[in-house]
Amino acid sequence: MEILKIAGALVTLVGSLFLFLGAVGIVRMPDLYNRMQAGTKATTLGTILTLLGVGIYHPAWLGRMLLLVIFVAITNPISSHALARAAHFAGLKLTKGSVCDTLADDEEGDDA
Amino acid sequence: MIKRVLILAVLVFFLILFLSRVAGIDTPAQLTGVGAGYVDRSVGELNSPNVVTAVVVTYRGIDTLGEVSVLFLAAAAISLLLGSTGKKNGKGGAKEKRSASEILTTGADILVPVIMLFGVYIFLNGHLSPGGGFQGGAVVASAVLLLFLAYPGFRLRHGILAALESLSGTAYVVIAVLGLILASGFLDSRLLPLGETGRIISAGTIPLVYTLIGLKVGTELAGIIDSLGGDR
Amino acid sequence: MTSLAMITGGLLMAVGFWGILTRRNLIRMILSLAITETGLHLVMIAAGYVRHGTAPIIDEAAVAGQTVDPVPQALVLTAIVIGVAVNALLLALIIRLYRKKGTLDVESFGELRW
Amino acid sequence: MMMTILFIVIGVVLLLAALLAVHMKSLLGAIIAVGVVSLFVSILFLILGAPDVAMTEAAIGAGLSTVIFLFALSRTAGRDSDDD
Amino acid sequence: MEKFLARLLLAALLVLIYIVWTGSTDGSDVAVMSAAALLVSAFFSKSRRMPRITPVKVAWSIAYVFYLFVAIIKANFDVASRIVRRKIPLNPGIVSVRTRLTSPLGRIVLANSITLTPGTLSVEMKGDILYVHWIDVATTDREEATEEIVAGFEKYLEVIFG
Repeated sequence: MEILKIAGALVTLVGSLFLFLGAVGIVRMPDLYNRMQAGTKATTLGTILTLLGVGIYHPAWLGRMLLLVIFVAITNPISSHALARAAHFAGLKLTKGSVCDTLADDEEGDDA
Repeated sequence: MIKRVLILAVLVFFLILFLSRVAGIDTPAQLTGVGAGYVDRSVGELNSPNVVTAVVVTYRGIDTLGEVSVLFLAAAAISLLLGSTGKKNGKGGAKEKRSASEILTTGADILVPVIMLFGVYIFLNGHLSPGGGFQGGAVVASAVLLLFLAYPGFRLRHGILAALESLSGTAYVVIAVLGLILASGFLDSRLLPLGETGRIISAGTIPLVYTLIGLKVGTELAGIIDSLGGDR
Repeated sequence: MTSLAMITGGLLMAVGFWGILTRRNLIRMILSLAITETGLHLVMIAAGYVRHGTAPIIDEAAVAGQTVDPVPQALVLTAIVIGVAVNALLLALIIRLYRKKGTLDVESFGELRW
Repeated sequence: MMMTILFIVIGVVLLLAALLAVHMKSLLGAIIAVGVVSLFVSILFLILGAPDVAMTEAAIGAGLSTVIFLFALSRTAGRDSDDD
Repeated sequence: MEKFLARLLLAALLVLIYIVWTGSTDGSDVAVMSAAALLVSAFFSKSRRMPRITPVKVAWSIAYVFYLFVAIIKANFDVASRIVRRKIPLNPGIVSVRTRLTSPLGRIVLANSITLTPGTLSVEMKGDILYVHWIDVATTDREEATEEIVAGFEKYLEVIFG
């Protein structure tokens, strides 16, 4: 019983560590797209681990937490995709050192 | 500038007045008065573990009826204010909206039924766990909002919306009046058998009334989103 | 805890009133009104708090007489919903005004001044 | 004791977000700040033993209300935030 | 008929989610929620054709979940190793890749997986071309990028949603 509680707390701690890393990444990255990269991955894993930790801590809630994990895994990438897409259409340029922007090139080709 | 200093002085005066009344308050160690009465009677009388639900739906049910009507009036006024000038700027909308991406559309198709069912779950379990008609209605309205975002051309069918809205309102009042006739008072929930604690079908009419409130709040909030969000 | 929550709520209300009275953009005035409402809700909930109180849901875990007061909660529950409807109504009025005048500055709506 | 510290921390964040909402230059940022205020207040409600109210505040205050403000902002083209 | 069956399947799925969520199998509760699920699926279902479920697909799905989870963890350590440097190593750009998947469900799973794996973020999907923001562009050629980003997932998804 006691070991389950410690394990759950540890998993939750690791999850919050990843969430913190995501926050640092959002501050340090140069443009929106790179920020979304750091933000999405870190928050997804961080939230999943936090929920799993709660599920291990309270074994009765494990089913609920697994459902929430699935929900987060579906919605989080969709929302970051929608944000990145909207930013691109709003005309947000990539950061200076970027190599290529195939989407913008193709868009111009469509308009011409 | 002088205006701001004056405003600041007045605000600080009222804040000090408020804080001097409040700062010394001791947290009571025990619940007393009306609240304690409701907490004591809620399970025995109405079989509703969630006391807040019992207060909202039964003990103070007539207030809730009034609040729901205020909500209806606000929704109607908004659609009156924004809906009428529709046809005039047909050309203004020439800047056509970009259709949502396939990923968002498919995602919405998957998620909308789940979110809807979650809203229904919240308002059906209002008497057992935290939740109820208002929260469930908000969740249902947010599912409609997701449909709006995924399908920019999406329009609510106002006929169905109005029918559902008025039907649930009428049913609410009918149940309230039936309580007056068949049980001991207006909106008395002991119209139906109280049932076994912890099941959805228990606590008399509470789940029924909260479902009606949930439908009403959901349709009204969806209507507000529709009239504010659609660019007509 | 009660006084702490009440102080927080009171300060929130003060910030909201400051916004309503000094800002000139209409949407920002409504935002300040929303902050004021939130502070008021916090004060009302704090008024019903009991030391070490549990949520007013009666099950095995709840001790008799140790639950918090359900009445302010019921009032705030409906007040939040009404608040958002009223905010939406105000915003609808603002949209109409904007269509008429093309601005959100409260100073330019001088017809109603007395 | 833990709860009191948590309460004070959240309260400070709340007041900062509220001040930001009133004094920020960009209206969009102010709307987000009001959403943050709603979200943190819902945590305070949970600490004060009001899960029903916390749910309502999180769903309506932080969710729908923010969206309604954003709709109004987009319909008034909102760029001329002529605050001083 | 097929539409009707799809709706029924959706309702059954919703009831299953409800039972897992509450952990209650009491008859009256499940009956009430089944009625609600039927109503919801009657009004809000797009009635897409559900993929047929076979044991092979289930096995591949489980393998895919593990594959994806490993990829997510790798992605997080990738991000972590980038942001702790003094100067973040970046070579970003948007490249296009091609997918062979046709079922909408498979395509959304693919897009989400790409977003969750190291250094890539799906920005736009047009037909079978997928535009991906890549944090460390190795190649701008469409075919090579496809090989690099998509192929690993497509191997599984073609079986699961094929």
